[in-house]
Amino acid sequence: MEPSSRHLSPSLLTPIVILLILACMPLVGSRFFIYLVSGILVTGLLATSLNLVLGFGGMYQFHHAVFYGTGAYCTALLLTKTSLPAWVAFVSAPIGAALLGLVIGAICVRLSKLYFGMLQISLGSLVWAIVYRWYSFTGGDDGIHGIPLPSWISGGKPAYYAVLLTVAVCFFLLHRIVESPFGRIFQAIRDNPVRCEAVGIPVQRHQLIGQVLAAAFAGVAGALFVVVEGSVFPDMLFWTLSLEILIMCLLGGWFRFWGPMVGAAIIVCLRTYVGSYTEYWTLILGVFLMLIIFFLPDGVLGLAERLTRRNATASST
Amino acid sequence: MNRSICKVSAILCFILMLTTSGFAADTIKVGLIDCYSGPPSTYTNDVRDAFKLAVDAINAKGGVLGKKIEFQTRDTKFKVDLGIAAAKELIMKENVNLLMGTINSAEALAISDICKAEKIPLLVTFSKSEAITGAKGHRYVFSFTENTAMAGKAAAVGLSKKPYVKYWIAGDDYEYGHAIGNAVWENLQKLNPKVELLGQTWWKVGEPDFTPYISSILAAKPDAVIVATGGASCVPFLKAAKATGFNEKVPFFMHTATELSTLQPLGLDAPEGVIGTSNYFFYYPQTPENKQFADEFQKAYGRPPKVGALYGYITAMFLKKAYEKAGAVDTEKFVDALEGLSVDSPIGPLTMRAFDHQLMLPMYMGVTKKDPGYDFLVASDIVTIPGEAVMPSIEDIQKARGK
Amino acid sequence: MLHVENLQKSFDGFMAVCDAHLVVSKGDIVAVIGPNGAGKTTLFNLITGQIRPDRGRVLFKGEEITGLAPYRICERGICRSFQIVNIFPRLSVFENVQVAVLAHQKRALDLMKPARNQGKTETERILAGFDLLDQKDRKAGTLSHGDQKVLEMAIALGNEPDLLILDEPTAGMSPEETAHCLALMKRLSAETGVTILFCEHDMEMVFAVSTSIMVMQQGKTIIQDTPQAVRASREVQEAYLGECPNAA
Amino acid sequence: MAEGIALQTILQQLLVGLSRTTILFIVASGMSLVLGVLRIPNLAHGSFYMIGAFLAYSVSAAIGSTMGFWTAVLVAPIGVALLSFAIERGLFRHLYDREHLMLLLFTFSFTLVFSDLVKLIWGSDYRSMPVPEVFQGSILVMGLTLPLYNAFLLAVGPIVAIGLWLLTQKTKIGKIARAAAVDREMVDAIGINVQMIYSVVFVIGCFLAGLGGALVAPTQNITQGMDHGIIMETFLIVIVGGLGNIWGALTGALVFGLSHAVGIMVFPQFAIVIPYLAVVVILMFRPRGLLKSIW
Repeated sequence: MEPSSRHLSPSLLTPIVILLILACMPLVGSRFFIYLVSGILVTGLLATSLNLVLGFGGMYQFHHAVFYGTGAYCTALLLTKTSLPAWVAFVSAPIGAALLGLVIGAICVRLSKLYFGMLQISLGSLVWAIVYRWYSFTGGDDGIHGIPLPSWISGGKPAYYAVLLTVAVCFFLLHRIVESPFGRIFQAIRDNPVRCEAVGIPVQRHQLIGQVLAAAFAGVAGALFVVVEGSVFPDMLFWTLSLEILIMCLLGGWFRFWGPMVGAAIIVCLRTYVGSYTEYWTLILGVFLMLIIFFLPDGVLGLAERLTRRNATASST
Repeated sequence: MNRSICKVSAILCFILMLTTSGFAADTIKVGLIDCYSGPPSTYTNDVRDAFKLAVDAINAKGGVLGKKIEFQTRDTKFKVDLGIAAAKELIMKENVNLLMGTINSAEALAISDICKAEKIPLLVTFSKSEAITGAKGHRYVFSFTENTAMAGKAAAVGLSKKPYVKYWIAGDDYEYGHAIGNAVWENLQKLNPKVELLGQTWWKVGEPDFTPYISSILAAKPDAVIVATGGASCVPFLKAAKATGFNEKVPFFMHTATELSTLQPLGLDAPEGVIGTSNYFFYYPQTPENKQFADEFQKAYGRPPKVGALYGYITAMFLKKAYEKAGAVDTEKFVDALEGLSVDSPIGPLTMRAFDHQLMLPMYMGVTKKDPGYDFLVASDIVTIPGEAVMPSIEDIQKARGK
Repeated sequence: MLHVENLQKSFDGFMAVCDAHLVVSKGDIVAVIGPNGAGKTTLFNLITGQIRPDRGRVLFKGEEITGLAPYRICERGICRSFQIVNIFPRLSVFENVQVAVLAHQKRALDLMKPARNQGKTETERILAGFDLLDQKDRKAGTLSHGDQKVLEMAIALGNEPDLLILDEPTAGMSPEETAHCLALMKRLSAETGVTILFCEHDMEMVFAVSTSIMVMQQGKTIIQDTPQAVRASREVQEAYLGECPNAA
Repeated sequence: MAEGIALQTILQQLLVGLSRTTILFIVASGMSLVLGVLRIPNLAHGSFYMIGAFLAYSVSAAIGSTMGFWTAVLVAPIGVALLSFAIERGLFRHLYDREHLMLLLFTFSFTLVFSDLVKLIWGSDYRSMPVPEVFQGSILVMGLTLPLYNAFLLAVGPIVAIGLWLLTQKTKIGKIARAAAVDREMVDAIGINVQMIYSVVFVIGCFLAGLGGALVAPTQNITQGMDHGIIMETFLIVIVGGLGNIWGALTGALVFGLSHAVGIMVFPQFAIVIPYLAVVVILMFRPRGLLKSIW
């Protein structure tokens, strides 16, 4: 396979094959395995939505989890507090998250790099503080659990298929966006915002649209979390979760579309596997992150690509 | 293209390898989920250690029905989401026979929901919200600790004798805080209609600094304060009370204030004259069983047993006797056997009420006082309120469950 | 086409541009020359909106564009290349020019259609014009300095501008690259009729290609006239060329 | 309930709020210094604060109360400074030319590692450090009762502020550090060992975090969760005050501490929301913070 110079985006065939493997997995996997893989898919979607603005947009998205939490809480509150049909609650998640993305984005997008990230953390923390302390409405520190899910998606397998379908659609859309003119110009802004402005692109408006899109997809991930877990917690809005997702993008390789998905799979598996043997999971995650930063700057996929390129050139010379 | 497939299948089989169980085969598998980091661990460590003490003794004598009892612990860091994740993992991956644990009431309720769906018994050892066996009670949840309703009734009995009229309620803004606050207030109003509520303050769980809250309560000049704090804030609140002289200015009641696990970390720095209710003192009642249990625990862990130790120990006793009565390691038979079962414990015989699966524990009400014999404060002029007197009535529970 | 009237800009008291005048008519090739620090780049930044002027006006095709955002000015048809190479290093050469083409065709907000073949024909036409077509898929960051300067001009052309502003296009280029660039500018002006405004240090090139020359010193416009008149004028010699040995 | 509170109690609340501001200021000025000069948002700053508190606890428990307190307030920050020096020399040094994001994530990895290390070393159960006798009880200030220890804190705050101001404005290292903040390559080019400047600034910043931790130890319980909470507050204070600006950190701490104290009194349930609200409102109008940041 001739190593194409552009970053490796697999043809349409590979994702379809992977989709088939995942689709027939529940027939053979144990219940816990299904629950785990649906958790990975949700986290993967969240990490890839972050990567839209982080890896491809070059924006320091320090508090992406606030959109994830907002989407989850929109769905949870509508399902528990109102008698609206379930699909309204699920659709409200991306819309609510996108609205929040618009508001926070409009304020933050005037700034660049470090300032953008720090301002976003403070705005996000305000949302966290409100949800965390509004005991009567959001259940405060206890969160909301035992959320009544409609029968067709409650339970291990149906939830898994609902998640798989939605995540597949979202990945398809995200891939199209990244490969679309919007995505191409988004990457140009990442490389050189001044030049983009000079070439006739309203950079701030473009970045704002990027923020709204990423927030909407994070909102979908939030709704899927409610489908899988049946409960929501204020910790979903806390900044430490945002940085954990950032780690997933870094681990997978943030200049590749499938990087965050790989990163999410590895981190979720590690957390579950290590978590059952020792209480000191955060210590291991910390050391693991240090090793990645030192020895694996462009992530697992970057490494994989370097290896394949090295043995590809080796075999072709 | 083939490289992407081998990447994904590598990850999938890595996950598959993950689902192997951590338990040895053919044992009674117990999953203990609790918070072992931060302030609550002063209580939960005792539950785990006493449970281990009892389980080792049982296994030494051949286990139950020929099977050894084995348990794994999970640390939830007082967070509900980690609690739920641990419960799901233990049930689905380790397929435990029963779950035990958790001090955080909200966690207990969340895990109770899961156990109801998965038909796995949950033995609650420390969270005290009355909803656990009351409004949200179901066939598979059993509580081995008193709950807020019982504490409320006991406190109301004690406080109604006091001359205070204007009260203030302050506490942790989470499930337990609100449950204990309401329980004490409702029962107090029934016993003494003259009482009047000036206002309430709710701070976030694990609030580091209480001084500003205390000064704002003092400003309202109440006769007495009902402090509804849970495991995370009992000790820090008493510390702030001593620093600001809160206990000299205004008498206050706090459930579990007189307990060793709350007073020991503060040593002689704890405030005196605080009214508190508790389930267990290793120095009261002076019965031989209590002394033997206290010495055994002291010998094993080098520290006197606290209230958590009582809960851990009696849970193991009930577990053993219920399985023996059931005759097989079968969940349905185990649940039926446990209902109405009674076991003799370091503080006398205790029975599990069949209707709502709530253990009928006696309550000791006392006031904190310095004692030359110990380097921590102890409870003095203790009044024992028998278990039956504090249990919520069956009608209350049926009303709460909306039958 | 472009009128600049007594533009002024100072940074913390330092008068970078204090009284600049410039007139560029359609189809011209106008050069702005002057010693280092005369304010040439600042003047260009003021015209294309990177910096806002303190005083003065900029009119393009009769419409005032002073202080507009750079992307609005570019939409009106003024495009520029930068003195220090300012391209998209991580994108390929094709993608670099394609970004400008997409922006010009207002396709920036199209979310769905794959961008691979969007604006392919225009981009390849421009690349062919600058004979960069063979390096189409190479990452822009890996090009040589000369090629990057050429790519810089190609990107500016992506917007099919009416007025092309080049900030020292041949800086850091070898002699034959400079000659190549000279020929390119001539061909562009002849074929597409695009008006070019550029600043340069290479006197030989300036007098060879430009139809009008504006001389600046300490932020002031000294003279704007045809090359012959500028070469002959007294003030320019003292201010800029020093004692010119073969004063005509 | 709000209108019943006399002016006297409002002043009382503000006074209590002020003493908390001192702690916030000391920790925030350390973060602002590191952020201003090295341009790294040091997320591990909270962990150094927590380690400072735990070290102070161990020292005061070992030596006894009055003397113990003073040695603790001295030894704990120095211990933290040594730890930060080792980390900076050993690991941070190789990363300075990397992207901001890598450095930020690297400091986050320390937050993760330290939170568990502290649990390993000091165990998970409860720690409390007694207030030294000399500061027990409270004094009357203009008719308001102010715990003596809070008064001590109110005195420490300005001392640290002036000390820092002298360090950055008057000493040679301070001047070079401010120059390095604006243009690192230029300072490098004229032959100054920027690496040394960076490690000095980093160590001072962490010293302040450790000092903040040691001073707060007697007032509240010392647990693992301290680092996550304080990080958010210091981040906000530094942004509001202006990056790298010492007086900015002071104004930010005042804004945060006072709005928190008022919040408790007026709207106790949403007490922690009000400081965030105040910060966000300020940032909307002055995204770069109230005072000028040094870069």
